[in-house]
Amino acid sequence: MAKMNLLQAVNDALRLEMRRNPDVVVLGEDVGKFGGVFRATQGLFDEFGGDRVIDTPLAEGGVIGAALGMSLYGLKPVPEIQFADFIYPAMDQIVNEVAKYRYRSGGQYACPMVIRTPYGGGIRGGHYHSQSPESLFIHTAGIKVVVPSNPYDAKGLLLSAMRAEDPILFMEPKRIYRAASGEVPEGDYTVPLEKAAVVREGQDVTVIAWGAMFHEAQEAVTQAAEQGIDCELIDLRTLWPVDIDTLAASAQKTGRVVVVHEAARTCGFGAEIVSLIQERCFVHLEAPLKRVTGYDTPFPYTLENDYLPRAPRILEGIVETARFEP
Amino acid sequence: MAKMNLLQAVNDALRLEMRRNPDVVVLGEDVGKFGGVFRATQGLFDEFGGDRVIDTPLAEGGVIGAALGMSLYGLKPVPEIQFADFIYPAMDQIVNEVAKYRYRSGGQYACPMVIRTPYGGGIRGGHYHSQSPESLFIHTAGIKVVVPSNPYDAKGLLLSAMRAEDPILFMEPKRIYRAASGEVPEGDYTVPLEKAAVVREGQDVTVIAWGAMFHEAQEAVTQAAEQGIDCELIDLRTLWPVDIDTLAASAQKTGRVVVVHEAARTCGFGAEIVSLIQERCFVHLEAPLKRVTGYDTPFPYTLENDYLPRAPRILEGIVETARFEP
Amino acid sequence: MLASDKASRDPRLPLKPEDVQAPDVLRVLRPDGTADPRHDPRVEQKDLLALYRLMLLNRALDERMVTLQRQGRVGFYIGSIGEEAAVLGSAFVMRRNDWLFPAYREHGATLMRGMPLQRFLCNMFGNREDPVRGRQMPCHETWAPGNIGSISSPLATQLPHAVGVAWAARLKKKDDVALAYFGDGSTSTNEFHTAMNFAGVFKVGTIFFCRNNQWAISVPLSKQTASESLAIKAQAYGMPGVRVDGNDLLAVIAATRAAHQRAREGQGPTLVEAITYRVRGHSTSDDPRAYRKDDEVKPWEELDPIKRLLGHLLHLGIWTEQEDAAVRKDIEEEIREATAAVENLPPPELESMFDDVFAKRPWHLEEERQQALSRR
Amino acid sequence: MLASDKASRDPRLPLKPEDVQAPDVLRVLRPDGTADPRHDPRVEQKDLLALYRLMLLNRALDERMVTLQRQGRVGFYIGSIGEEAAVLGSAFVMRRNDWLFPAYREHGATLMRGMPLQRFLCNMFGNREDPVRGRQMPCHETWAPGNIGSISSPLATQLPHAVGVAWAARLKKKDDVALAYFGDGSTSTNEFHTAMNFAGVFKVGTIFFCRNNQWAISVPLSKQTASESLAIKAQAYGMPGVRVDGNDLLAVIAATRAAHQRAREGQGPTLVEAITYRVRGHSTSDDPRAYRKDDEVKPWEELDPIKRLLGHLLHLGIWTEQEDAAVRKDIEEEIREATAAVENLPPPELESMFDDVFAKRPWHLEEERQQALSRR
Ligand SMILES: Cc1ncc(C[n+]2csc(CCOP(=O)(O)OP(=O)(O)O)c2C)c(N)n1
Ligand SMILES: Cc1ncc(C[n+]2csc(CCOP(=O)(O)OP(=O)(O)O)c2C)c(N)n1
Ligand SMILES: [Mg+2]
Ligand SMILES: [Mg+2]
Repeated sequence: MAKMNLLQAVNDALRLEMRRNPDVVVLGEDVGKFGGVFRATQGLFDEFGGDRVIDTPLAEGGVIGAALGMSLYGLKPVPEIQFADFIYPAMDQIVNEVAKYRYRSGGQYACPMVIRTPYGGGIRGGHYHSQSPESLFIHTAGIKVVVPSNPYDAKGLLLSAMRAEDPILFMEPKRIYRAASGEVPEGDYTVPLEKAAVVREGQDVTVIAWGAMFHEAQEAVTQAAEQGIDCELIDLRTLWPVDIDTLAASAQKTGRVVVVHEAARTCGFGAEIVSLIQERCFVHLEAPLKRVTGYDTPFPYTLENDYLPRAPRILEGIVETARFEP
Repeated sequence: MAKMNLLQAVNDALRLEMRRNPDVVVLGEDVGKFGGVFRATQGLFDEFGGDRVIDTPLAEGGVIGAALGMSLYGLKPVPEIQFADFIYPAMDQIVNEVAKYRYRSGGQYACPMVIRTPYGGGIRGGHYHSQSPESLFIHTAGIKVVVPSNPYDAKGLLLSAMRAEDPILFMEPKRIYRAASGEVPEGDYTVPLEKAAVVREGQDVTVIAWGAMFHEAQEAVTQAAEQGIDCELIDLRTLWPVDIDTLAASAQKTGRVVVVHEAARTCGFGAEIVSLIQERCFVHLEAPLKRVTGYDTPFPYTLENDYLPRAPRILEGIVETARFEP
Repeated sequence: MLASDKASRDPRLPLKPEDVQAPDVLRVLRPDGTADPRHDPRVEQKDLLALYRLMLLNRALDERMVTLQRQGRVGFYIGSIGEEAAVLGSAFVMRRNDWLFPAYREHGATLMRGMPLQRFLCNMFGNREDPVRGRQMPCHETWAPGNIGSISSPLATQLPHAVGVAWAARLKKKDDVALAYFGDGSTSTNEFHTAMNFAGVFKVGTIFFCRNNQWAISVPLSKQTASESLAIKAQAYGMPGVRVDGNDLLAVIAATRAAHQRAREGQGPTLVEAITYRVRGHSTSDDPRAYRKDDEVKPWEELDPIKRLLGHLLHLGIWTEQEDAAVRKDIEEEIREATAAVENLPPPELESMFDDVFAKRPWHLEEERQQALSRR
Repeated sequence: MLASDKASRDPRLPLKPEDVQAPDVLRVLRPDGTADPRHDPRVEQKDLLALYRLMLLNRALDERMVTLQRQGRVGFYIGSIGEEAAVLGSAFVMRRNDWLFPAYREHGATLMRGMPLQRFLCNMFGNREDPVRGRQMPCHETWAPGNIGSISSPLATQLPHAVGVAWAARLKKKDDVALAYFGDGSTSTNEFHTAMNFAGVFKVGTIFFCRNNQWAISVPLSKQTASESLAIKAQAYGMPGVRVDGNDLLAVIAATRAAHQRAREGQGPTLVEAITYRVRGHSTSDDPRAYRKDDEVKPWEELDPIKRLLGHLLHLGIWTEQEDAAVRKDIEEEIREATAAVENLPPPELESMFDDVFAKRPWHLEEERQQALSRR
């Protein structure tokens, strides 16, 4: 075991897998000598050389498009999009190409890859260094979406992702790159994809979160406990395909659900979770399913802490949901 | 009054507004001499000339980006994306630029425009001539989304859109470009944005639809009536901002809701509608809110009629929802 | 101070057949049927005859499919009439281990690389034996055994894939080359720029093969770019750009060979601009009379690549008019038989719709599949 | 056959200061402080002095903001140290009715076009008087009264906007010109290609002004493109591309003037490559020692644009060392005062977060606003 923060855990996973699998290549803007603007790829260029740790020209569509070709040829590319906010120039390649390649070729080809990207607010990044676009990709058939909330999961999920057969969007909560730290095994291990973690069991309200907001939710859950509200706290880890059994079981037990995310509310992933749960657990529900989310505005700079659904707002949502009487 | 199909209604609106407002320009691939691959802009080149009806090079991002600049300068651009499936090369311009320009400039600038695009399946178009990407844009703060289902609305809504102060994505259901036909006033009139139409009042189940699927829903509603199920049928017309009052009032009355869309289910706009309604009408609900939608696969060619949520599947959803007993 | 100051033709005018005779355009086949010995790629006679037969097959197939589409038997068709030399000449140069990324007109290349005609036709009908399982429109065939990439409607998206493949080959110490086809209109796309730039920077073995057929649906080349030529765009990426008479099979082979050799030897990518002309509509959905005059088309029809190769074969004395008539009849028959064999195959099974989204079906697709099946 | 066959420098090597002396690079200021009369734009003396002062202000502002950022008083800063001549020389040419689309280093241009220093600083603090209402990061100022477009982090997205503005002007029978700034790295983006191509085809009055500072964060120019130069990329779009010594204020003015004249007169767009060097880190978030050696930087510091202009002013005898020292002190004071005046202004009001998403607040934003306010 070693103490690592989330960034180090990502870096460790990349290094281990590159040692284990010579087909893994890392590519993106500034990922080489510099080791990435957040230093997630630090040291990889020195260890594996410029053929496997590749600084690309400034074009996200080229990064993903070339990665697709590499993948067809049998490499396992791990492209990085420097900030999730800059993923749109690659949108066509991701949505129309990567996600559909297996399907549209009748299964003749596949293009597994792990697209890593730091996402989310809370680092004073304003409109373009704060976005959480996960729901756009969840809506896209053919790509999976994974978000770790702690170093242990980050390493184990990333290792799983790099061994998976499908394209995966691996979104890293940059706000807690350094703040989230903990014990992480030094060698190889995996955390299963498509399994949520029930981090706290409880009887009254199910609270669902992921990434950086998981920690806000956790804080709110602790405070709720002080008010006598016993929450079940779920960290999704894989957003899609979501671990529906865990969600449904919990919602059936508590009958009350709060979903938290920092993306804008409208058509955010919260809406899908709400819909899935009410479809499955209707008769068990004792309160409206509650969403506590970012607002439907671009992500603001100065007021970012008001924009983000932080613990106090989540607590409010929990209390409202717990107290709801039809 | 004149008999027009939906395509002619769109064409008529464009022509009328170009006559009325010299600042309106139409631009896109093949919109000029050819009049568009669906002929929506037919005759405009001849009437208004190449300065106002502009064939562009083959780059959707350039079409939208240039339109933004034109809008800043005081023109009212009406760019066309030839198929909604090809909107992704313009994703960055739409999501990061057009939608945020007013906000991020502190209101110093605005870039109203109407982005027209044919969308949806049912024309044997396979993966890339069938998509319904509305939810990606509904998730994006700063752009409105409008979808007509008939010629009268198409003309009236498009005229409203071209006079609005915000960027609007105007999605045209190409499957019914010619099939939907009806009486349309010949001169100027508008249909209000952000107002749904209650096309049929009913007591048992609220059915919500738009675009081409509205007609499938209507057929299902008629068949349901034969089985004694009295549906309230709502045509959204503007998807976002959605006419929440109309939806909530209807859901409160019926307590049972079916939402229909052809986009894939997961994170489709149906999820948002479900969430909004259950947040507002929880105590009135007598059955789970039901989504009848496209499947979570890329849009298939041969099996498109199985993919689309056509009347029989909608009817099934209506019956299931009507009969649901907690 | 100006980087560009040499006199040249006005890019705002359409290309004329005479322009193909410009000194910077590689030509081999002369009007009299002889080959310019300076550039003749010296293709073996049996290959020449095979290529000629394939051009005829390609042409006959295109004509037949358009007819089937008109008869409502096929949903859509997009072919390469008049562009067969560009497609087949370039594909001919590529080795078995090389990769091809077609746009959507290169069915001849797919057949050359081993896709059986019947399987190709299954794709036309989108039936159960369609290699892409009826999922895409006709003319979006995929044939992995021939290293043919998956065809996508969004234009030019295959260009960075061809870069990635050639790049990966180099990283794996192979000399495999990847060739991507695209049209003149596609040079305006994001992906053209990105793929060319990446290929230039990383010196990968990709051949960018542009079928400059001078139209993008209704938009003529002169409205697509103001550059002097398409080949000149290569300079922006530090790679050579070559122009070739795209209706001249031998010239196409010669130009592609040079590019192929560069690629194989690690000298990097090449842009090949094959000048040709789209003598028909864009696809079965198009009617070109709405935007261009027939008399613009006529002179290009004179340069028909099949006629020109036939002239050469006759000149060489390795082919006769009688053989020609016979083989054309054979081909018609071959297509008719293959069509008859597959036209009535059943559509894909409903449950197949839920396969291949992912390697394994997750719960939600399993659920949707069950629902769909229960409805049957 | 090859479109590109002339010998040239290897684009895989970094540019050296000597390269700026190449014959195709426009220079005016000579090492001895004289101006090359062949290209001297003959700027009026009062304008020269004003430009010099603005360069000093720009430099001092950059230095000061970096300090404030280190002290935690400002969240982020990105400046133009060493690139002032490129920014200010080009902006100087633009008329009041023209439009500027900055990347994010052109604060000097914004100030030149009338944004009060205090308002600019309000943007640094993201406070209530920030013209963009605290919504964007520092250095994303907007100033509509000066026809300065809104700054966006996504690179090069402003390029098609500049095309659209110039195009619209022409459609409205105006001769307004739009100039867009961007970096060398940004030439790899989708939008560079698209905007250049549209501008070329429609011959719009846009000036593409590339600050080639040779770095894109940690990625050097040599890894960004394999082309011989950036200016040469203009050929791909049928427009002239010019190279200019970007640290030479007079040369930048001369080159931009020529481009401006073309634009105004309906002759179309120009690409200007201003060769300069990013002598500091990319922004306050960067540490360049992680990827480049200091001794690469040194020779470029010798070419500092302020030093060079000062040499010229002294040579002309219109400026003295004493005046120089005094004005530098004034500027420090001006910045200090302006900072003090705005640093403690309150943040934007919570409810302002819900404005300007649309022209009017729809129900959902009204609802969210109410919820947010009730929580206060
Ligand atoms: C991204 C994208 N935009 C628009 C289209 C619609 N479209 C299909 S083919 C075509 C013209 C293509 O022209 P070109 O690249 O010259 O190829 P050609 O068909 O002439 O071979 C257009 C605009 C598309 N398929 N993809
Ligand atoms: C689309 C996009 N991708 C990535 C980034 C992250 N990024 C910010 S600045 C920068 C380098 C820009 O280099 P260049 O264009 O040369 O401009 P310079 O900063 O040198 O002036 C990068 C990669 C971004 N802002 N936008
Ligand atoms: Mg073409
Ligand atoms: Mg730079």
